[in-house]
Amino acid sequence: MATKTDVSDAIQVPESTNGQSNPPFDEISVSLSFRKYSGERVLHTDLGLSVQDIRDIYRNMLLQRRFEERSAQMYGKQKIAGFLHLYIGQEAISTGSAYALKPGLDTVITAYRDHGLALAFGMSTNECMAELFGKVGGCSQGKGGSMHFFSREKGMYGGHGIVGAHIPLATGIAFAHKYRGDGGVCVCYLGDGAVWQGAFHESLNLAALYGLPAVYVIENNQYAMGTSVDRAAAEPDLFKQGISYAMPGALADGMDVFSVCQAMRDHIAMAREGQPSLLEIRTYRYRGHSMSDPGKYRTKEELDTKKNEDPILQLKSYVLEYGLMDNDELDELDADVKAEVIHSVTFADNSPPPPLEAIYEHVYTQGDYPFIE
Amino acid sequence: MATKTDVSDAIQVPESTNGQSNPPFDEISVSLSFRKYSGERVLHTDLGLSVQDIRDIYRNMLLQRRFEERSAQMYGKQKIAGFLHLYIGQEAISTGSAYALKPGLDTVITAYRDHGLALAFGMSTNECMAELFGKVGGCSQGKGGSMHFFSREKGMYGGHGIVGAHIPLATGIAFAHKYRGDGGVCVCYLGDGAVWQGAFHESLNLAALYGLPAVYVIENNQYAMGTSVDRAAAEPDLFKQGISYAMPGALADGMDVFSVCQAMRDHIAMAREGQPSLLEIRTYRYRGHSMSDPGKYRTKEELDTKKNEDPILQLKSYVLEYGLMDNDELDELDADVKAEVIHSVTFADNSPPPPLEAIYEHVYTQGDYPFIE
Amino acid sequence: MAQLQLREAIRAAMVEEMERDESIFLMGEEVAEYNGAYKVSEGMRDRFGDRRVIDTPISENGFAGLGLGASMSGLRPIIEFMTWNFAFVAMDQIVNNAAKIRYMSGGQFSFPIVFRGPNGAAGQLAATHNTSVESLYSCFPGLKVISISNPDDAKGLLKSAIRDNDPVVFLESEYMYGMRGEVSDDADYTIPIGKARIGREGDRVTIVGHNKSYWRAMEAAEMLAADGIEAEVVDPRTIRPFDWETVIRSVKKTNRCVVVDESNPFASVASEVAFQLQSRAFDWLDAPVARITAKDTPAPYAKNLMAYYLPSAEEVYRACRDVLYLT
Amino acid sequence: MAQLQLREAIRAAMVEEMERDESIFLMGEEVAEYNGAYKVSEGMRDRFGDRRVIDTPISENGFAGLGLGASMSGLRPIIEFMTWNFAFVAMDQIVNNAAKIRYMSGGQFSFPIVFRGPNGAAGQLAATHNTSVESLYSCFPGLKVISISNPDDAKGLLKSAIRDNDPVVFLESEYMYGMRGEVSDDADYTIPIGKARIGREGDRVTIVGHNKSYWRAMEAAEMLAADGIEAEVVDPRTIRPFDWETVIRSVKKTNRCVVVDESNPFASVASEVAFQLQSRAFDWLDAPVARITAKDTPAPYAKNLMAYYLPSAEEVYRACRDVLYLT
Ligand SMILES: Cc1ncc(C[n+]2csc(CCOP(=O)(O)OP(=O)(O)O)c2C)c(N)n1
Ligand SMILES: Cc1ncc(C[n+]2csc(CCOP(=O)(O)OP(=O)(O)O)c2C)c(N)n1
Ligand SMILES: [Mg+2]
Ligand SMILES: [Mg+2]
Repeated sequence: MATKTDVSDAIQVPESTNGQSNPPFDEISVSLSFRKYSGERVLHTDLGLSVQDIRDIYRNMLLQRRFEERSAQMYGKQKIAGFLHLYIGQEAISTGSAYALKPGLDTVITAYRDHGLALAFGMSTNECMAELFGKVGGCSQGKGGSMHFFSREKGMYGGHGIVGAHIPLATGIAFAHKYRGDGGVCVCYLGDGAVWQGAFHESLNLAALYGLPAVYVIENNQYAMGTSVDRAAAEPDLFKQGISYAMPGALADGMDVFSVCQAMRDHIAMAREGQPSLLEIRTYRYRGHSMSDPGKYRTKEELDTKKNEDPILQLKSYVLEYGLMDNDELDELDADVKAEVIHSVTFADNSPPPPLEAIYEHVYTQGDYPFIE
Repeated sequence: MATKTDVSDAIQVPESTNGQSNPPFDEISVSLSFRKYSGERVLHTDLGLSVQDIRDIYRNMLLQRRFEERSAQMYGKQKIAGFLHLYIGQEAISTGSAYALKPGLDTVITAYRDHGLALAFGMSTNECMAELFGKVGGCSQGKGGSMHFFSREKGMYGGHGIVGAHIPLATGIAFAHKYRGDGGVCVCYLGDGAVWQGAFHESLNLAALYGLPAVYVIENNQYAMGTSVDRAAAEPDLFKQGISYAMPGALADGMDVFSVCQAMRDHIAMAREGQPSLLEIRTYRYRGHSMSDPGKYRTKEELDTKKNEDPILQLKSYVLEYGLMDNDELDELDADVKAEVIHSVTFADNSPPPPLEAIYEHVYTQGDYPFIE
Repeated sequence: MAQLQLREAIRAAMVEEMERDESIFLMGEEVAEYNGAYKVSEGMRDRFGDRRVIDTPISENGFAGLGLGASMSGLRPIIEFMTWNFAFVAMDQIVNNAAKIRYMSGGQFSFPIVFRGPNGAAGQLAATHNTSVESLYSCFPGLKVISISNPDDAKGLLKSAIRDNDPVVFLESEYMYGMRGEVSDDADYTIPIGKARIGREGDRVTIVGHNKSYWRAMEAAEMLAADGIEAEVVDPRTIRPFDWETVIRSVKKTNRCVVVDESNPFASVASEVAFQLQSRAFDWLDAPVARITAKDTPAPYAKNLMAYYLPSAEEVYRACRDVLYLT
Repeated sequence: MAQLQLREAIRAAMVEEMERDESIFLMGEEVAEYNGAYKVSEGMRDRFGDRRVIDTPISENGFAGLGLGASMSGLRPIIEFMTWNFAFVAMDQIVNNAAKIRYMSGGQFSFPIVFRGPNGAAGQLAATHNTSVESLYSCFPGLKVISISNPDDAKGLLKSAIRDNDPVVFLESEYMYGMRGEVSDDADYTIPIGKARIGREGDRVTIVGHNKSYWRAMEAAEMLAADGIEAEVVDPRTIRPFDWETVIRSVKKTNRCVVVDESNPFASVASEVAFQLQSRAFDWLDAPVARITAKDTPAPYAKNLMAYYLPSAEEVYRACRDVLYLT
């Protein structure tokens, strides 16, 4: 398959300024190869997924979608405040990953666009919705909000609001897996915009140098706020970033859950052997960056084209094509998801706000804060 | 010529975990080529250098050497305090560069190991020695010391003590050249250790994105304090770092002034056309990192081998071989350099220390500091 | 005079100065095509083009340093941080390079640069997005720090900051971008850096507050007025250099002082005001200098906690009554 | 008790704790093969191996964050900064991640980590290599900040810091690494975080000083003693949480206070001490709290300027006489 970088895109350099006939230099040639995972090449049976697995996968992706649609509505009703960054369009990545990791052992960490990952990794709609509502029943007890979903129990090391700042944390979580020898892997999700933070560069070098069980996943949804990848990246093929750290790089299709799952499995397997890697997954976010962004930086055509690749619709077609579920089953599942989401809204509504004294809780492990002064 | 990275060092990745016979991915192949500048391939005439130029080059390299030997002695006498990082062994880089840049137009900036560059770019031994002595006659009026030689007049934007922190400055100086359209180029020298600061990554991307007239020169002297390159860099071929920014990368021989000069000319020419680049120059520092470092992290054999490649001795052999100077001329030049350095010590000794009121000078451009309160 | 939003006043200052001086450019995340995350730079790219209004990747350390390098070369960059919370990754560039290179070079290189963006609380955004940075930068000699509370000051002080030859940290506020006010439209309207403004005259207690805290001070003064107590409200406007003279003069009249400061309390601007007052007006103080700051915790997300976290007019009012021994 | 250099006391604390608890590791630039830039970790790599004593590239932001991630996972990292000047590039990790994630996660993740290294002036190294950072970190709730002045405190407090479940900023001093003193060799010798130490008792004036400044305070107290004036010297040892009780008790006895602080003055620890004293001991203060700090400039290189830059015992002595109205 021909790709932009298929054969050779050696950077052009001008002729030497030297007047000699023989150039005053030798050439050092380097050939590299990267994998490009295509969903079209993978069936669910290739991945060892049962029909029940596919149902669960479909349900989970739909759950993320409906949860976020509902939270957007609740934002409109001012039940939710602050920033609300929706993951809609990217669900194949969170769910596809969940089917590649070992629950209870492996760990994940991401940026602020974290609802999808949280729901894919087993956090409940209740605790997530309550967190958005800023209630004690929230996963972070109402202290974190949309950008800061955490669950120690599920190995979800958080959503993080400072772009790039969680990448070193991921490196340290992977370090801890290795130090303990527990066999676990840490997957670090980051946006295409986060690549341009120095923290990315420092972390990848450290991970490669120490042979840490980490997978760095760039969720390339084409934009960082209003900035498209080619306006931020001198080299828009982000999977090539690994070269600087002698780290394998690969590309997967984020609109196809099988592509994601296959690529993640390979990369997690590498990580488990002590080889960290970089995986670029190309995806798209259908909504604005946050609730206040009208998304004027892209054309309607672009959006429409991408909507045709909707990972949920794609999986639905697959499911129907291979007869894994029929329309009735799909409708039932839809209703079930809807009910769960509505229930989470009720739960969040009924959960009390934190008491004012809670403001001093969780600052320190030490219990007597504010310290007696 | 065979080099370590000659043909292909594609990173090894394990077999896919997928059970299919056909792999679930395509291969994206990328071939890259880098120049490796060898001094052996270049004669001074190829570079258009006259015999007088060669004398000047030789003298300048020797001047750096003797200046630093003397300053080490003065450090022992406690005329100089703080850190003193000697450039001894790296002189071909500073001098070779000086013959590639346009004086009065192009600009340079470096880290704290800055004496060599200062002397190569026309700063006087007097102002440099006086700075080391902390006297008003110093290039920075005694405020900066060894790590902070500056000369606006010579386009020397300073020695800088925080590792990596001057790389963004270089990017901005290059930005200013472009913004003004003055045709100038900024050369940023940095150590092999500075590559692992996030500032490096951010700067190179910005320079490539904006097409800035910058050359980033890694003076790879094999060590960052006691840490050898392979203990700090997951990918020790530092010239490959450019790939992440679609930036040409090349390698030059820092023990050979002609190799440096040729490579710098090519890269500066690129920069002048708006193509920034990365040039790794392999060199060696003969002394410890600073005066307090006994350098135990390397063997005597290694040091001896490298001393055989001494850039000054190499040039001396060349000069004799091609009959550009005879031994008498070389001796004379030696004496002349020695006299200049001794004179600078006298100058520095006689220059007064700054008056105490000077402590409040240069904090702000505003004259009345400490502001009347 | 024109009625402008605070964001428009900031924009007007930038536009007027950029028209005047070709060496000024604006750089930051989303400042150009997107017209600014908070629409401060709306229309500026259309007006000045890509050469002078420049979008960046999310590389604060890189582009803060780029700005500094450009300013060393004699350009006059305006660097926008989307918010000051994101400048911690660029802190080294600001406190080491901006603040110290002029000194280390014996005065050879200057840094005519403005770093600007919103500072402090911005709503239910949780802990990393609500930091107040004024004390952190003000302790570095070499920097100037301005924090504005209204459109007119914003314009006059930003113009001064842009014209100044030293690096200026310019602190705005998301909350206040939409605030309207009368703004001078004199193209040479500048407000001197380092001069406080008396927002309201009074003789019983001095309230010092900058940025949003100024408005808490004014509200408290209203409440006190209802009790028949006239408070004097001082907006320092510049934090470094601080206009001690004006504050001390006021306290020598009122003999009491309450400082409102949205920062966490320890080693804050409020601490420094207390130090200076007890040092220079010791015999005039009839009560200790009091301070109302954010609670000494990270900023929480939940609505009720966040409201409790920030200084309120009610707290300021009570502190004023306390120092008047009216409780 | 053993006679140890300060560097040895720090090493002893690390070694003993690492023997006790396998989850502790040491990471930083040159800590392993090179045995430490200042030889603090000498021999530790030989003792614990590469797994637990780990050299890093010059990537402070990266490895500070790596340490934080490891501590979130339950390990107990000790992260050495070669000096605190180099931690500005890692400031975001410390003030956003270390200080705030526990809060934002509703207490789910803790950060049992120590960031340590020398702070403040270290000789003729010029402006970027002489910064005092205590006030910068102390204003962040979520962090604890310790600054030590002698080998015994270094050992006892570092052991407490390593055992503490919250992130600790631990400030040492290049100048003092060679200082010798008696150090407890009890393997469980810890000094509680947040407790000041009275270095010398007296009743005429209280001098507060931490780290090197403590020694300037003690020298000044000697000079005052020669005048027949007994000064009380308090070493706070912990900056956050600060032991206000001890300082206030002392000042209620002496009625006067001079703070010695090597930082630049604005919004420094000295400012905070003044705020607290005038707030909590207003009626006991017979004179304003005075402070002797570094000059309000970047640190210069020249020997004479650098000597002038730093607080001197002579200045402290004169300030004490001033607050005693003996001038
Ligand atoms: C250091 C930092 N700079 C700027 C921001 C403001 N900001 C928040 S999200 C964002 C865009 C990030 O884009 P990307 O990494 O592609 O993630 P996406 O939103 O596409 O998921 C920006 C600039 C921030 N939070 N942190
Ligand atoms: C950010 C930062 N971290 C650490 C240091 C301490 N330090 C000074 S020089 C140095 C080694 C730098 O090595 P390299 O970049 O290879 O330059 P070289 O000394 O070889 O010229 C280190 C770690 C520093 N000055 N700044
Ligand atoms: Mg994106
Ligand atoms: Mg080196």
